[in-house]
Amino acid sequence: MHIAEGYLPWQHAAAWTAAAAPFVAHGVRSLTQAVRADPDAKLLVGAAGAFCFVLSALKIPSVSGSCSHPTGAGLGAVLFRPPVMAALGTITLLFQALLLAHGGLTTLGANVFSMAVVGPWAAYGAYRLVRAVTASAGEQTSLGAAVFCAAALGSLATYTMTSVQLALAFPDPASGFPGSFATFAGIFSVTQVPLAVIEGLVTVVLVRLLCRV
Amino acid sequence: MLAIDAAAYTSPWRRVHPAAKGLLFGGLLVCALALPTWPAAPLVAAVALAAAFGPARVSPRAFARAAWGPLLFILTGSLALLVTVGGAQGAVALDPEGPARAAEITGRAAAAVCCQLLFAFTTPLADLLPRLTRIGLPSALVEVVALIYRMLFVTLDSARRVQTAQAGRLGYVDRRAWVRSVGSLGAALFVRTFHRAQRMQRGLECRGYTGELTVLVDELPLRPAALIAAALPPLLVAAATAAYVFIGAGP
Amino acid sequence: MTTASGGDATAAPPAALAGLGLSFGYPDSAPVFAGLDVHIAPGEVVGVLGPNGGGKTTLLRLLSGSLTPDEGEIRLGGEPVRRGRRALAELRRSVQLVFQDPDDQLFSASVTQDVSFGPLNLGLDTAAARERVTWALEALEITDLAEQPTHLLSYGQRKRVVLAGALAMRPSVLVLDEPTAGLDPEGVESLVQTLEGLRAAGTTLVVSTHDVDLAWRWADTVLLLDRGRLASGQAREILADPALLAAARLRPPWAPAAGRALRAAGLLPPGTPGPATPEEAQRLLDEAAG
Amino acid sequence: MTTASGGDATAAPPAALAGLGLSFGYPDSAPVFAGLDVHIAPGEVVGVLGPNGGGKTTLLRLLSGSLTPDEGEIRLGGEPVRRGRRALAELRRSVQLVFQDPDDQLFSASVTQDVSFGPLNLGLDTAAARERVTWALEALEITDLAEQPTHLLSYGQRKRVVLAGALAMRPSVLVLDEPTAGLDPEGVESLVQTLEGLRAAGTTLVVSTHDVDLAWRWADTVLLLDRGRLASGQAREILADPALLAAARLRPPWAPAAGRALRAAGLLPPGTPGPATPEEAQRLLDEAAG
Repeated sequence: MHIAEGYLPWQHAAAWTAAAAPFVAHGVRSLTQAVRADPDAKLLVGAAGAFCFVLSALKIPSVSGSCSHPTGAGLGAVLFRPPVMAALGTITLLFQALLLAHGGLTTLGANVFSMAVVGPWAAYGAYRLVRAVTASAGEQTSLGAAVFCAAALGSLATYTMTSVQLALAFPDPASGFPGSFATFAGIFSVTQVPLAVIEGLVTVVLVRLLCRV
Repeated sequence: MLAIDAAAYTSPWRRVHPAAKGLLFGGLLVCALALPTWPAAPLVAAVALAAAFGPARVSPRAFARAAWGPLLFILTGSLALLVTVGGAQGAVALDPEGPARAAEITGRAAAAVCCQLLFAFTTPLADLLPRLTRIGLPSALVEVVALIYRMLFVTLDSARRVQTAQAGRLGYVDRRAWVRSVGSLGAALFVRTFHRAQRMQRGLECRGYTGELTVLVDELPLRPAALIAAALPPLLVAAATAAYVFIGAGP
Repeated sequence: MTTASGGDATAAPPAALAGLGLSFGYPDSAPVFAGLDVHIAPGEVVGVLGPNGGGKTTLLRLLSGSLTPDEGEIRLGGEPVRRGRRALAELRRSVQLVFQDPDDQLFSASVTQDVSFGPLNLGLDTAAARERVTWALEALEITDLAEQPTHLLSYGQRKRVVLAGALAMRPSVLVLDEPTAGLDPEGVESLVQTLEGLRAAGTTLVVSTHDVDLAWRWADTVLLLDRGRLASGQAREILADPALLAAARLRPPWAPAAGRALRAAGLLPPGTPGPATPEEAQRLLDEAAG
Repeated sequence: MTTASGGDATAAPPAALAGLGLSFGYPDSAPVFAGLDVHIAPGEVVGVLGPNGGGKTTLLRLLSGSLTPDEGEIRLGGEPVRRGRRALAELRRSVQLVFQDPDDQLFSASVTQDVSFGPLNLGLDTAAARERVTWALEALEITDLAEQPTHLLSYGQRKRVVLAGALAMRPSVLVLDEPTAGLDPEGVESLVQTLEGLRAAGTTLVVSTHDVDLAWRWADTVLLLDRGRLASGQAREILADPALLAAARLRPPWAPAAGRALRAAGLLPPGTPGPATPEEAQRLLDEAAG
């Protein structure tokens, strides 16, 4: 769920850009350090970035027969860790804005904050937590549960954060932020909640297959 | 392979320096965002569309297809602006101010999307990305971004072929099959993309790769005339808006 | 003239698969076909030949339901395929498309898992799906690969696994895009023999190829394609016509020239078909010399 | 016997490129070669033939410095290539390897940028590198593609861009892995002509292929490889020896059989080389008939 170009007032767009900047800067720094330390890593990072973009361009079934795209936040966080995802996610979002018109350039900061920062961190947190809790349940079960929670929660956290951003920009005239948040979250939950479940299931299939390679 | 991208390479504005296009698009975007939505947004949209369909010769069909996604988001989001929650009238009620607010935000965002598409449809990323070092981005980052740009097409191509193969074996026949197919597609792409990177590494080593992906960037003249021409439309929009507001606030 | 023989094919037995008046174009580019007719008789091997970009792959994808024609219709066993999900699913099941690059079709970790993908999508239960897998692996003579991870297989083995995956759908028509590309001569020979076995068991084969010599000795009928149909008919007639081949930007096969030379040398009676392979030609010459 | 001709090649002019006593194996698998000798004379077209898995690609990678032999040495222009970065870099520059799949070597979305990569790594300045790019694109006849993005090019065009990238290094030897795979007959012909132009300008070509008919009409010498060298020598001698070819699990080419048949028919004087293409054979027959 990308916030379109021009949808946020410019003050909000600037504020979210500032909020995302330290995460992205940290991610870019660790990425460039890794690449400088090992030049061979450059192509692998390229592969990871291309994979993230294509993953987020895949169609997954949504309610009412329409199709939507996975965020990839959960998978990316588990495979590449959240700091790297902040950088790769930003690059992916930039390409989405320029190649697919998904999300805008002035709203890039806001979208990065929800999709490349909050989503991956929430997913990573859920992954570690579930892994710790289910450590005794056997590797297959533990990994499956953790990956499902990571992907589903990563997707939900992204959508919740986007609703927060919209609610802050357009508070309800009567009840302010809470009312507006409820409205935005309510409208988007129709598609986003089933989507989060499906993304969780898809990611479990994906990670199970990767583990067997 | 991607409609906007393919159109950008055949744009008559391709040989215009990205900085000039950036100035035009950025200037219009600032007008749309910073000036009063009425009348700035319609003016910006009109100028952007005129530029796109006029001198930049963007196909209206391709433009409409690309604009559909963001417009859908804008319209869905604006539904939320029509209602108010927890006010005097009860839990959920229509906001009497809502339509005006929704119209304002929809207009502003639609104008901004036109600017974004104007830029995207006229500026190929192969011309833009290598120049990002000139605005101070580290060259290692720019090289990685350019690599991602190249590799995403190769990966996208495999994704499409794998998907066609899966569909041939009824992999998208119902939702259960769909989940299994997308999951295995993602896993296959992951493995394949990294193998591809390893082979590409070998290929580059044959050509003397030592860690730097230095390439020759085509010279594009940045003519002052082009910059002035690019700055003119945003300035005119700003002036017209100012005149309108001034006259409206007058006697 | 053979170019009109498409019309005859509709007459007697209903075509296993046919396309009538197919028109198709990719978005933002010139149409690939306009009003193309294709008739594929049951149990035939049909060679589809033509230059790159001439529409071979597009035609194979239209016939197998992986693309939908802009105009015209596909007929499966004489019945038109209606628009809609169920009819499309039936077409896709009955007409299995096998791509050139096996990596585009192997997306599971193990051979058994990959081959079972289609049968499971048909709604078969585990036991029935397993039976299909066993049968398909046997038909492709790769039962020993069943437990192998797909990424450790050789190129030729992967091609066979992909074929097994298609065969496990029990299609009536197998559509193969350049099945012999990248295989060495031994691999080509053994694949052709396996496919002949499938044909003997009743599967119709539609095969695109650049190899005119292979088409000469294997295909029953041939379709020459270069942005529209150039000619179709008996393989040995079409491929012996240098003008037609030149129009399709193809080189002639060696076999007819060798046959002519052998007949000129009196080593073959006039009217006999020439040798299909260089080995056969050499043997004839050796016999005459010895 | 031709199998011993490797020894002669060392005699007169120093080989453009040679491998002496090459042994190589991938980790955890049987060795691919043990003590293989290869001699490539300057200005030749060398065809490398053999079954899949026979070590063609491995040999090409060893010769071009993309793999290091476990034992034995590579000689470039008669001089042994020492171990170490600088010597290896010199080998890699002089012997350019072009892979079968162009997408494995195109890392840039812009043709000009991609081709300029090698020259810039040689330390050339911008002007000199630009000159190299222009020259390489001209040599491959793709000057019109300079401004195209690589992802919108056809397969054949991408193959040419990769070749231009290799040529821009001004190598003395071009090593091509299956350069004609996936091309249609017209594409093969035009690529062979372009490569002939490079050879005429002094570049030695080492080409792996499955196409024995192409090797017959194009290669000067041939190396038969099946986990070790089976034979090497003049293409027209090796490829006319059915026993040798069978040992390398290859089929014979058509041309020698057709030549024999034409000589038997009295349409070619004895001792003349046969026709290289089916078109030529047909022309001879037409002349005799007309």
